[in-house]
Amino acid sequence: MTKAIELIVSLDPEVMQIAGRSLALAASSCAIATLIAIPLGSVIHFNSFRGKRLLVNIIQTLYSVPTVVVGLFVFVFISRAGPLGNLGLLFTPAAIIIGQVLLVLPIMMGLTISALRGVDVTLTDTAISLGANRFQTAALVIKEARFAMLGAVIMGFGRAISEVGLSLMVGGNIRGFTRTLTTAISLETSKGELELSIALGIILLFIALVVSIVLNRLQQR
Amino acid sequence: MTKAIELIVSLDPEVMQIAGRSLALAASSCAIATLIAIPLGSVIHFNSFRGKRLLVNIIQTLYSVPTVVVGLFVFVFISRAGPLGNLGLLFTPAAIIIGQVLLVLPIMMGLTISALRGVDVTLTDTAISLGANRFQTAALVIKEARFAMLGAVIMGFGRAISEVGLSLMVGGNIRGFTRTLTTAISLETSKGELELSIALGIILLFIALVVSIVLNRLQQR
Amino acid sequence: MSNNKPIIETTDLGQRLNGRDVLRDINLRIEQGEVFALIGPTGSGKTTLLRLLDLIDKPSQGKVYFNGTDVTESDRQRLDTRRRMAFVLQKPVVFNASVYDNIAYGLKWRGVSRENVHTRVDDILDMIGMVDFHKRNARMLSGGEMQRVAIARAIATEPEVLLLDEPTANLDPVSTAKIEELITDIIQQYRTTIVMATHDMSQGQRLADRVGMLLNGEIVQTGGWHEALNSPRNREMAKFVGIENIINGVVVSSEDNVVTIGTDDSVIEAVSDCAVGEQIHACIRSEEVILALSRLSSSARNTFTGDITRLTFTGPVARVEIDCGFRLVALVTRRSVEEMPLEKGKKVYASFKATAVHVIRRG
Amino acid sequence: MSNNKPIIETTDLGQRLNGRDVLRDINLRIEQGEVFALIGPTGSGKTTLLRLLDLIDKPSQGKVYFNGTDVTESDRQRLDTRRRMAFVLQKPVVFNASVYDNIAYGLKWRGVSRENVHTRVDDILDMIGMVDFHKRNARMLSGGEMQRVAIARAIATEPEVLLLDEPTANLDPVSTAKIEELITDIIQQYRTTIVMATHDMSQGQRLADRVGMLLNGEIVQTGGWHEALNSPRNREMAKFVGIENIINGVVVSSEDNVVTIGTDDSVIEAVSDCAVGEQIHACIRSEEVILALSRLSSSARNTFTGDITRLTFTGPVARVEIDCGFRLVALVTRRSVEEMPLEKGKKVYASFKATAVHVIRRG
Amino acid sequence: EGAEEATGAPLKAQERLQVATTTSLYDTGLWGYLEPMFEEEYNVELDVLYAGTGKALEWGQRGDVDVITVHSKSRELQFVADGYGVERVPFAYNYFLIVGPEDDPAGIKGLTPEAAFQKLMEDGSASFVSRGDDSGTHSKEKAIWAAAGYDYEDVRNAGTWYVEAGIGMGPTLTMAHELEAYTLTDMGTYLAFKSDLELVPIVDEGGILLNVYSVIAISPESVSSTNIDMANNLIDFLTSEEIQELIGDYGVEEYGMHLFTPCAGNEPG
Ligand SMILES: Nc1ncnc2c1ncn2[C@@H]1O[C@H](COP(=O)(O)OP(=O)(O)OP(=O)(O)O)[C@@H](O)[C@H]1O
Ligand SMILES: Nc1ncnc2c1ncn2[C@@H]1O[C@H](COP(=O)(O)OP(=O)(O)OP(=O)(O)O)[C@@H](O)[C@H]1O
Ligand SMILES: [Mg+2]
Ligand SMILES: [Mg+2]
Repeated sequence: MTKAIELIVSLDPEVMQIAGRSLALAASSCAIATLIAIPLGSVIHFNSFRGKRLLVNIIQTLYSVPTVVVGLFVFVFISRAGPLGNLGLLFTPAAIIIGQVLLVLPIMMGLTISALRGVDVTLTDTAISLGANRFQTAALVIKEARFAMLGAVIMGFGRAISEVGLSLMVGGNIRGFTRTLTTAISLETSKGELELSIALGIILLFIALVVSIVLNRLQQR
Repeated sequence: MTKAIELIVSLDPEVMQIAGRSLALAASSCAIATLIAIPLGSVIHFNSFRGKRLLVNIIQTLYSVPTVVVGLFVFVFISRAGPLGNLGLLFTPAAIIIGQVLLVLPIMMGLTISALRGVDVTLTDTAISLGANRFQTAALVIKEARFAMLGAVIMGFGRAISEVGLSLMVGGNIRGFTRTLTTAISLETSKGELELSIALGIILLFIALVVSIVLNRLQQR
Repeated sequence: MSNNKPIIETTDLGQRLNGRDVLRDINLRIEQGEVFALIGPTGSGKTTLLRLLDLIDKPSQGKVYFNGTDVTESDRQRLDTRRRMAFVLQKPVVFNASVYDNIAYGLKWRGVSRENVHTRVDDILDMIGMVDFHKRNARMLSGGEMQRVAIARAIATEPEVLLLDEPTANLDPVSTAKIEELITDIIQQYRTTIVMATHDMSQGQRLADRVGMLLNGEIVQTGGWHEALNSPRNREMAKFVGIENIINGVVVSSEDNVVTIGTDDSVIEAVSDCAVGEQIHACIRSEEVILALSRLSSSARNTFTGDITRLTFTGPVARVEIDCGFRLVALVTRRSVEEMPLEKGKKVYASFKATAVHVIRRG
Repeated sequence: MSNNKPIIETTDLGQRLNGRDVLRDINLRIEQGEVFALIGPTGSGKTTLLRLLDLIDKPSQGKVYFNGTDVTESDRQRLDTRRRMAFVLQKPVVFNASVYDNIAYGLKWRGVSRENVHTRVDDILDMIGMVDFHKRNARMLSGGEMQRVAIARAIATEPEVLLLDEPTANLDPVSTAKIEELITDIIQQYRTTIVMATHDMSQGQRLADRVGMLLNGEIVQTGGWHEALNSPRNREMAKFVGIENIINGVVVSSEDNVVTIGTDDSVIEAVSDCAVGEQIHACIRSEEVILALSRLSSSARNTFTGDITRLTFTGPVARVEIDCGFRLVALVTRRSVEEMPLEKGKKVYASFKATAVHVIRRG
Repeated sequence: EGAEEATGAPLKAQERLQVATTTSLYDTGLWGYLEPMFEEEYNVELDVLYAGTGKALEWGQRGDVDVITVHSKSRELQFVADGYGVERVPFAYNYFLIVGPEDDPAGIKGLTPEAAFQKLMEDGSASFVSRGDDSGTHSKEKAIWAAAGYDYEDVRNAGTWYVEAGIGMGPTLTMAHELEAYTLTDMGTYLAFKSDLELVPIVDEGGILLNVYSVIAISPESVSSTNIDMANNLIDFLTSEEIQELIGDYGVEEYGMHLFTPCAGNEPG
């Protein structure tokens, strides 16, 4: 605790840089995933088709995908020997974002679907009867489910900022370039620097708390 | 893929044992967390008190807690020098369960609150007017929000079965005792055995799929 | 531009929900500018039909035409057509937003400019007397206030067709009168076509030109109100339109369309083309039954005598139940009750004309 | 055991919601076995009051007594008391479960044994005519069917006090009659105390012994129906109870409680204790206005002449609007219209007694 | 190409070199110490990636890194023989050591590593924690078992005293501490964790404990995109006299002893 407070108070530039990077990466991933998950989740919710139930099952199954597996998957694609090898994405922040988006996407889609299902169907009917097209209906219903949607976004952000296996695998924890709070924590832990690890963990949670408060404020407007 | 199928078809006893252990641990953690999160989440949802909003913020913040940090936290308590050191929990499956419960609890509580908030208040009023006590009201409302509640349980299970940092730290990845699918994956990956890792990942997802389907079936009854 | 196509037409419309045939063979023609009332008992399919007309649900069978165009299938057409209509659902839900925004939604969705939305919503708020409410969250309104918002929201879009499902079920008499006035204004100003489901028969009569009666998912009768109220097709509809006297009997003689009907222990004369021996129901509206303290010499062919068993008042009218072998209900003015005077247990003569008897064959 | 305490009593009850005083100073006494109707315009606070009586919400002020015990605060007592009551909410929501389970919930929650639940639910299903529905998911019912389930669910628990908020708003006339019959049966069989909010004045009269009128969150009047309908306390209530003729005027002379009221261009005689110079509203129920084609010589002190501007029929009665300087509405029977006969544009004499005029002071 | 390099095209993005190093080396902080020097000298952005030996070799094989530094001689030789690496260049060494509880429950103090392992195996009561992750350290452990005359499969299944974890060196040491067990560790990690542990060196002498770190550039014939020139620069850098001296002195300040012995391109021993 004291170490964390020291670190925060002293504004150690390296720690601040790592924290900023963690926040930026997770926020970007979460934003991208939100932009994909909400439309996709809505499309699934608002349409009935064969295999919908199975699709939802599969999405929920992907809640369980370990970060390392996502990491492996992305790695196989972007490593030199992989199909996208010549883009030189491996061991860059971009690789981490790609991985985090993939990791977070099913979670946010699943939670979007849950949130939409929670909204009274009469509300959807009312919107349709008032001439809303699919997009407008979805926008309204999402607005009505705003608390749950916010929960989905925070969950997505939380998953992205807290994951480590993926960042290690495709980011490589390169000092000054792809090191994030979680990879730093894992490194410090493996070096036996437990206090420092806990200090970094507290910084991470502090960021998450601020993000949660800010998003809640935004939602209430 | 072929390797995974080979592994599954050949029913390699060691792999099957690891898979079974992963399932058992995650299912236990998720069950325990459910039993705690649903009542606690309901209590928070159904009561209004000062600081409720902040409490929800904090719960949502804990979505972001990295597994390593939970691992460290548990480690400090159950290591030989820690307050619970003489229970000899470190590097046992019990330690993993304790850690997973702590990890999953805020997620399930937060999603429970989201789910309950999604239910029309008139429904709660109706239950109360028909003479339901707090507990009965909560039970009914939870039943009405069953899809979202199921999502919460699956999310909890998914988080538990997919985490690795925690299991490594307090379980120790001991062969034949605390090795789970994710710790095995991480081990194989560190050895550079990517195919085997992916094969194990597929087995894990297969388990998750079965769990998701089974839980969905249960919910529909 | 002449337009002799009905604005809405349905052919063999049917709807199957969860394995139950909820609607069957609905063939309706609603003309431009017409006000059409849908009546029928609970669960007869009124809401289901309105949902099909508003193109919210797709029918499991049959087609819906709008101005002669088949709009049953194409999603694009369904949306465009729906935007020319408005539907006030039976249980209005309001959006979790201000009253103003609730009313503005339909306009915004149609791409109406911000200023136009503003003027239009202000007008409507004024019309429904809710100007002071515009900033309030609609979720916190009372039942009747919500209903008014729901109606306002629908008419804000100036629809060509207005579909109303029990529009005043949650409203007090004064608000009901206001809404009815609003609807009348709309009808006169915009020649809006209206299809409304209503349980309030008098409201239906006040507003609608034509009525369609639904029973168990089928339209059993369409036509004017007089026909609907006085010549229902079957016993259920008769009860439904408020015919209180429905007496089982058999035709015992028939001459020049005047039949004599034998009931348990009396005889009723009626005008009907039923043949001797047919099992029938004789229906007499209670307001057609005249009461007197002595035998009247009038043209009324049916006169019975009995004791008053019950007397209840509703506003200016009194409902008198008489036991004359069978139970007969008469509706008279409060004033006649006071003048005669009538009271429980008193013996009265009840009479009604043969032409006041509507005969329904028993199936 | 004698019990002279009112079953429900409230003292200075007030409710503040989101910064608005929705109810103020409600002092009510409901006696055991009484049927009490709450009437009032939309938004007047009926639902809010019923929620307080059912102990769903806590009042921001005042107390609720049940059988003489203060049950406002203690959660335990609130639950126990609530279990002796039942409340049918204005917009019934059904649980996402079968019709059977919906009705069984209240019983299960009270710990009734499984067999007893079974018999009781079956009885109720039979009573409301929904035996065939018991396995159906209640969410898929029609509006009226849901309403019936909601009522069934409430009475299944055999409450001592039944609170009803617009219990038949979504029901057709036949179902309404059935539900009213059910309620009447319950009143007679169990001497259940009933408090109901209703917009349907005639329903109120059919069922309730006493009526309380709410206006802007305050009870303006309690008493019998006759008083409520004929002597409302202010203009708004007068309109609300369906007095169609409300004429502004000033008392120009007064003698032995008979006053002469000057309106814009006429003079009305009435019985009132108002003093000369007081600003008043003269209220005349439309059924008190008698129409004739020639000047009647009767005891009616007020006679006006004018042309019929509108003629509408509702069932057995006709509503006649006459322009005699001011607008006067008369309610007569359909038969008199046909016999006289009356038609639009025709000149008629309208008269009403001085005792038929109810005078309200203008505030 | 050469001309372009000479003119140092100003628009060219900062050149990067990716080096994969074994975790034990990284955790000592040696790389953090050398990295800025190399970057300054060659005007290059050095990305230091750490991983187990197996993974580092896999990266090299796939071309994801340009150069690797590892410590598992037989696998390195195989790697070069397979054509993935240009040449194995040893640049420093130290010794593994067997650590354990101070009271030495199995009584192996003073024995050779091979004899110590034999005693552990026969005794079967004192716990031994194995890395179990095919790392360089684990390879060494297996080599000792082999030298002691055992089939490794037999050791694995010998009993609960043989704890086969699958974790890094640090966690393994922690586990040995918690379980009051012996383990085989590299010097750097042990020194880093020493203060938190009640483990002392039990066996630290014997030729088999030799731990050689070598650097291998990835062969451009195997991976065409590899930055072989800069990789060679790194090898030159590591084996330069100046840096060799720095490596030799590294850690004296912090741990009060030498962590590595420089060996500038020659196989020690
Ligand atoms: N939660 C709330 N916050 C603010 N105002 C409220 C809230 N609930 C109700 N109101 C307001 O209180 C007033 C009384 O509401 P209530 O629902 O009791 O009316 P009501 O008499 O039942 O009306 P109706 O006949 O339309 O059902 C209304 O004006 C309503 O807008
Ligand atoms: N989704 C559904 N699945 C199965 N049955 C349904 C469904 N929706 C409606 N029904 C049934 O279809 C019948 C017609 O329902 P509908 O809502 O159209 O009746 P309604 O005429 O509007 O009745 P009300 O006057 O009570 O509103 C009812 O018996 C109802 O239970
Ligand atoms: Mg309906
Ligand atoms: Mg209300």
